Amino acid sequence: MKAIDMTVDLKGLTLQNPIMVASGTFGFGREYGEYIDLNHLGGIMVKGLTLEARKGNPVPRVAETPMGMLNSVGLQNPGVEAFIQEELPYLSQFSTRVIANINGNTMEEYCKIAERLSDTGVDALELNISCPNVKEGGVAFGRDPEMVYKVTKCVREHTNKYLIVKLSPNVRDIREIGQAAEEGGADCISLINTLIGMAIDIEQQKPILARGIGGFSGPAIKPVALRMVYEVAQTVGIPIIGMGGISSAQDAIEFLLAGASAIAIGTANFINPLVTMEINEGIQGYLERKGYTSVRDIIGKLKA
Amino acid sequence: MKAIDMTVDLKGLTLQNPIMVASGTFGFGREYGEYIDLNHLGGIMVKGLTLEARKGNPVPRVAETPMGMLNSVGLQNPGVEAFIQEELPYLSQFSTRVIANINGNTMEEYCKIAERLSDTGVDALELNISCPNVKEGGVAFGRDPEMVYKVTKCVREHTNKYLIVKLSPNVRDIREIGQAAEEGGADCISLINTLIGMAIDIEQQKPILARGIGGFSGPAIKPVALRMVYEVAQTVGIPIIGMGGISSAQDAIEFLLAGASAIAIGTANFINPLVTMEINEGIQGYLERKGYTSVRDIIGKLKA
Amino acid sequence: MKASSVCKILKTERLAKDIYKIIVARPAECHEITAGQFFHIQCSEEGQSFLRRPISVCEVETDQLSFVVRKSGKGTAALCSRKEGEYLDIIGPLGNGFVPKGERVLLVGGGIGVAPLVELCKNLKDKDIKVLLGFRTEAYLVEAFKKYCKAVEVATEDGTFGYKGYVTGLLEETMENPPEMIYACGPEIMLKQIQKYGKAMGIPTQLAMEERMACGVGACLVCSCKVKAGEDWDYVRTCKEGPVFWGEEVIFDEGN
Amino acid sequence: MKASSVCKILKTERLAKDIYKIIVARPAECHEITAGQFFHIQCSEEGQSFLRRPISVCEVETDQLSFVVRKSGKGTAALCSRKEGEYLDIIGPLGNGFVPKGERVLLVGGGIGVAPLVELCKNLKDKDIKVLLGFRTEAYLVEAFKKYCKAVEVATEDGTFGYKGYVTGLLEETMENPPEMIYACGPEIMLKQIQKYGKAMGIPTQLAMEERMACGVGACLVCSCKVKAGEDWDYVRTCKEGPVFWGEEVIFDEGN
Ligand SMILES: Cc1cc2nc3c(=O)[nH]c(=O)nc-3n(C[C@H](O)[C@H](O)[C@H](O)COP(=O)(O)OP(=O)(O)OC[C@H]3O[C@@H](n4cnc5c(N)ncnc54)[C@H](O)[C@@H]3O)c2cc1C
Ligand SMILES: Cc1cc2nc3c(=O)[nH]c(=O)nc-3n(C[C@H](O)[C@H](O)[C@H](O)COP(=O)(O)OP(=O)(O)OC[C@H]3O[C@@H](n4cnc5c(N)ncnc54)[C@H](O)[C@@H]3O)c2cc1C
Ligand SMILES: Cc1cc2nc3c(=O)[nH]c(=O)nc-3n(C[C@H](O)[C@H](O)[C@H](O)COP(=O)(O)O)c2cc1C
Ligand SMILES: Cc1cc2nc3c(=O)[nH]c(=O)nc-3n(C[C@H](O)[C@H](O)[C@H](O)COP(=O)(O)O)c2cc1C
Ligand code: FES
Ligand code: FES
Repeated sequence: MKAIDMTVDLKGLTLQNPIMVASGTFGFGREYGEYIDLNHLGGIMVKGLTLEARKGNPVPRVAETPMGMLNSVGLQNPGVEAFIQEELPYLSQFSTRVIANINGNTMEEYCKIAERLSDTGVDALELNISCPNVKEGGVAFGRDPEMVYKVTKCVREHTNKYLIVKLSPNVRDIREIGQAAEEGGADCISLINTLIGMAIDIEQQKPILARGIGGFSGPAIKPVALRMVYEVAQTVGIPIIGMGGISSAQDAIEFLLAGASAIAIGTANFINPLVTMEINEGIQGYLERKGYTSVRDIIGKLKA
Repeated sequence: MKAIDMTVDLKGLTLQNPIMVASGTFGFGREYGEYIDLNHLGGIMVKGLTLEARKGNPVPRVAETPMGMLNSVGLQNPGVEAFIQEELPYLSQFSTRVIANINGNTMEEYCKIAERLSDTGVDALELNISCPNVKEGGVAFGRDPEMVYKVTKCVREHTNKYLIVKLSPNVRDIREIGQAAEEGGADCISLINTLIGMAIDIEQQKPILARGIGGFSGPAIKPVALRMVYEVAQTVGIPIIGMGGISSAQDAIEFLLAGASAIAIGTANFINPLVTMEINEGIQGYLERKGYTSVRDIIGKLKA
Repeated sequence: MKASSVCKILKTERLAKDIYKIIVARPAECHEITAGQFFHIQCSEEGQSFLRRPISVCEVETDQLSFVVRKSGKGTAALCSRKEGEYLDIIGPLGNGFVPKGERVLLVGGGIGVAPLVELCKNLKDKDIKVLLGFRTEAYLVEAFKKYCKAVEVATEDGTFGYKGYVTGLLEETMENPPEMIYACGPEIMLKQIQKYGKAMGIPTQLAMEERMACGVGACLVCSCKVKAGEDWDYVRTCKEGPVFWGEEVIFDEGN
Repeated sequence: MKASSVCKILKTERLAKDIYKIIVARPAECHEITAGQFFHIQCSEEGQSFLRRPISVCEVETDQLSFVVRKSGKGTAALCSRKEGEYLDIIGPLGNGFVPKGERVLLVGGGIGVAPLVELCKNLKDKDIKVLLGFRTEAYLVEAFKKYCKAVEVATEDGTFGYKGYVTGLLEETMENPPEMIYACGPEIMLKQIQKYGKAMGIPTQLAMEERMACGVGACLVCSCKVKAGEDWDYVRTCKEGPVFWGEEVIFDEGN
């Protein structure tokens, strides 16, 4: 039996397989590196970086919801400089793509971080224009097509790295946001970031999260994510990395069929640290059973 | 022990208790009338009505998702006239509020239905400006504040019935939509209607729903619904009916604390036809245990 | 008032690959149950599968009911793994069952669609009945039919058991001595053929239809079945107006 | 490489109202386990509770581990209802446990916080130890401590058992003969008092902290504990840098 060809081509970035891990759910790789061989991942999207170190939000930062969770980490991270010095060398050892997830409060901050990362070994930048947990700003960027266009364009002009723009689902029409990113010069679109949710402790009569609201992820959001990936795939010409609630090979295959060239796994890592490896095997099993020789054969192949 | 006072006042409409059933999940009451005494409900929001009868969408119309479901009924209904002749007399027997959920393809259609219902025994109109399953239109109404304002105002001018405007969650900022409805003359806001989702059959490599996408409901969406109810409650001065994934007394209490004066139960009826009665009892138990004498004491009482 | 019933699982039994029989204590409130009706079953504890699943009653006794279930996804897998002594939350009986008619009757079942015909066969055991059962390879419930009917014929697609081919291949010989009434349950492709056959022969036919359900009681309108309505067509509820329909009513869409 | 372990439940036992002991076969891959470390446990089959729940190891033996769990919500309720013979999916041991120090040691546990101190008590049994345990009304695990330590004192808030009042009320008498090291686990209010007491007495203290977790392994940053960092403060991970912290590091927020 011939081995399945799992490589995917994101038009400017090739991945040895389409299985990535989502930003903020995998730290800088060290922790899950004790559970899985990072050499077997298609790519690692690191914890969201900002120009300066950030302490993040007060606790509680997490709440469980039916088949999902809310988080309010608030971009706790050591800052881009510390990432480059202390984390990147570790990550660069592995034969996997390293994607820096970048976050700013202003257009200038985005551009500065992008510039700073341009001469480093990161394989790509992922512009997070949608983190719902940062109070000072950020949200506005991701919800307005005009702003998405502008920030993408600005970052595009400050770096020659492969540029992924990560979309917020908390918008009126995800297609117009995807289009704006494409027009702004994105090489690739990743989606979805978290929805925004809330949970209340009825005994204490206050929100569970210290910040009241938080980013909503996990299997519960999969139907929304899949729909949005499908809609954007129908709209843009650049490749798509799909994510949102993926926790099994079946989920991953749904996203590939809907038009994602690669997928990222987030919350599911928390439940099962080996889930990425199991999904990789599961996709291969499916392809074999269906008689395909390459994972590329199913990307976007959804019948009407 | 004193009985708990469960009446709520929606400023122009009083309910004997805050437990309603959501439009489209309870038909015209007949079916669940075999399982529960409809006299014990605060109100019944009937299946969405259109000017003319509608056959609805092709099957499959339903898909299961993690703790949720997608539907693509497509507003199958007998038309407003048949509702008035054949269903309203049945519903009017019960000591519960009857709310007509109205849907149009154009502003004129909304107004015509509202006008037609004005001299009937319905207690209120619920303007559904957000059904995601109607192809010809409707979606645009619910996503744009300007349109929400216009359609609300137009309907307001054509009826003196208590007017509820039901919001779509598929928007950029639910607060501005709520505000637009209030400015347009709504007496009350209900939310949320379904999110939009998709599910794929990976064996057949096609969407499970015949129409591809559908309305996403059930416990999975509760965090989004609760957050939106909270946001709108912070923004508008009119009462709110909260819904989206409520399936237990705990869920219902979360919505009341977040600022909903009443709540509606949808998908949960499908799992447990007696759920409304159990939630009513559960809320009373909570209030007793906490030493309240009226359900009104907890409405909007969330601490920061 | 109706309610859901929580009933004890008295026995579970594997009948064939992926086919399980589940016998539960008959809830006192289920007075009349007609062959062809179904129960809406909470397959698992909260969470694993969310909606209830419609499952036809297979056999009804004074104090027990049986279901025969094919593992085909999450819900049925959870249901098939339920154990004796556990409790099952069921709503029903729901929908309309088969209507007795005629003296010479033919029952045609395909795959898991044979299940609801067992009870029907039992009810009709004093009539002149013939039963045709089709399976992919492994046959099941055949003995259950043989208890009530001598003329049971089996087809398997790969010839493992009985006639080799589709169950509809067994229809031809029935032509010689046509029945007055046909009851059928099985995959859509089989039902289409039975409909055609009944029409061609002028024999009244009842078909047990399947459609994805949510509420199961007629409230949500997701389970539409396309039926004739004068010159026009209409969608009716499989859970309420069905699942058993008259063959001449049902409109099968082309594409499927 | 590490992995999650699926281990057989050997025994479950109710210790008090809402308090259950679960003994599982010790996974071969769990070589070293320190008192104060925790396991991240999948409490139920898919769906009922979604995230894993952190549970301290209560006692470690060559071939088995025990957890003592208080039913306080969905997850722990599911965990407490698991039965002998079933399998439990656990990840661990995780985090940093208690660090042995000094000859005269004091262990202070409040409520379910007594659980991780049992293994610590066992490890320190040759030292001069004193154990103070506080409960609301019903006491549990007291005998387990008595196996390894003669000086076990119990407080209950309502006086049902032992001293009437908070466990911290028992600290006073210890003042006369102060320990060289204090270990504590329990509700935040108790830990705050112990921190204060240790500081006042100049006794090194270790506190086992609790915080809501998602990954349990240090990747998601939701489980922050506020600690001193020079002049400033910082958030560190309860699951990775904790759950056991030195008393002088931890900053308790006022509001809570
Ligand atoms: C009236 C009626 C009677 C039935 N009687 C029986 C019976 O006696 N024995 C038996 O084994 N099966 C019976 N079925 C089919 C059974 O309901 C489905 O196999 C089952 O719902 C599949 O659920 P799943 O979770 O295993 O599959 P999944 O594919 O995981 O289910 C996902 C969703 O699709 C729906 N679905 C998938 N396939 C079907 C189908 N064929 N029919 C209806 N809904 C489907 C499910 O209800 C669920 O909502 C009957 C169906 C109907 C409508
Ligand atoms: C390091 C550590 C060790 C622990 N050891 C034990 C032990 O040995 N025995 C024991 O009974 N309990 C222990 N706990 C507490 C236990 O984890 C919680 O009681 C449990 O997570 C509550 O889950 P639930 O579903 O029952 O409650 P719910 O309130 O329904 O849980 C909802 C969410 O909140 C989180 N949560 C709620 N309360 C707590 C809490 N006190 N601590 C952490 N997360 C919480 C849950 O993990 C879950 O994500 C420990 C906690 C930590 C952090
Ligand atoms: C704890 C946590 C932290 C996250 N932090 C980030 C982040 O820093 N940057 C970012 O772009 N997305 C972040 N996300 C969003 C995820 O990358 C992902 O888009 C989202 O969780 C949906 O995928 P999932 O359902 O598989 O988790 C975070 C998600 C979680 C759960
Ligand atoms: C099968 C189905 C049909 C629905 N039809 C309508 C409708 O006709 N009009 C409407 O305003 N909302 C309709 N809804 C939306 C519900 O009224 C409700 O807003 C939504 O389902 C969220 O609540 P839930 O999660 O409790 O079901 C429908 C929902 C379902 C599941
Ligand atoms: S399943 Fe709801 S109407 Fe049939
Ligand atoms: S729980 Fe994820 S870092 Fe601690």
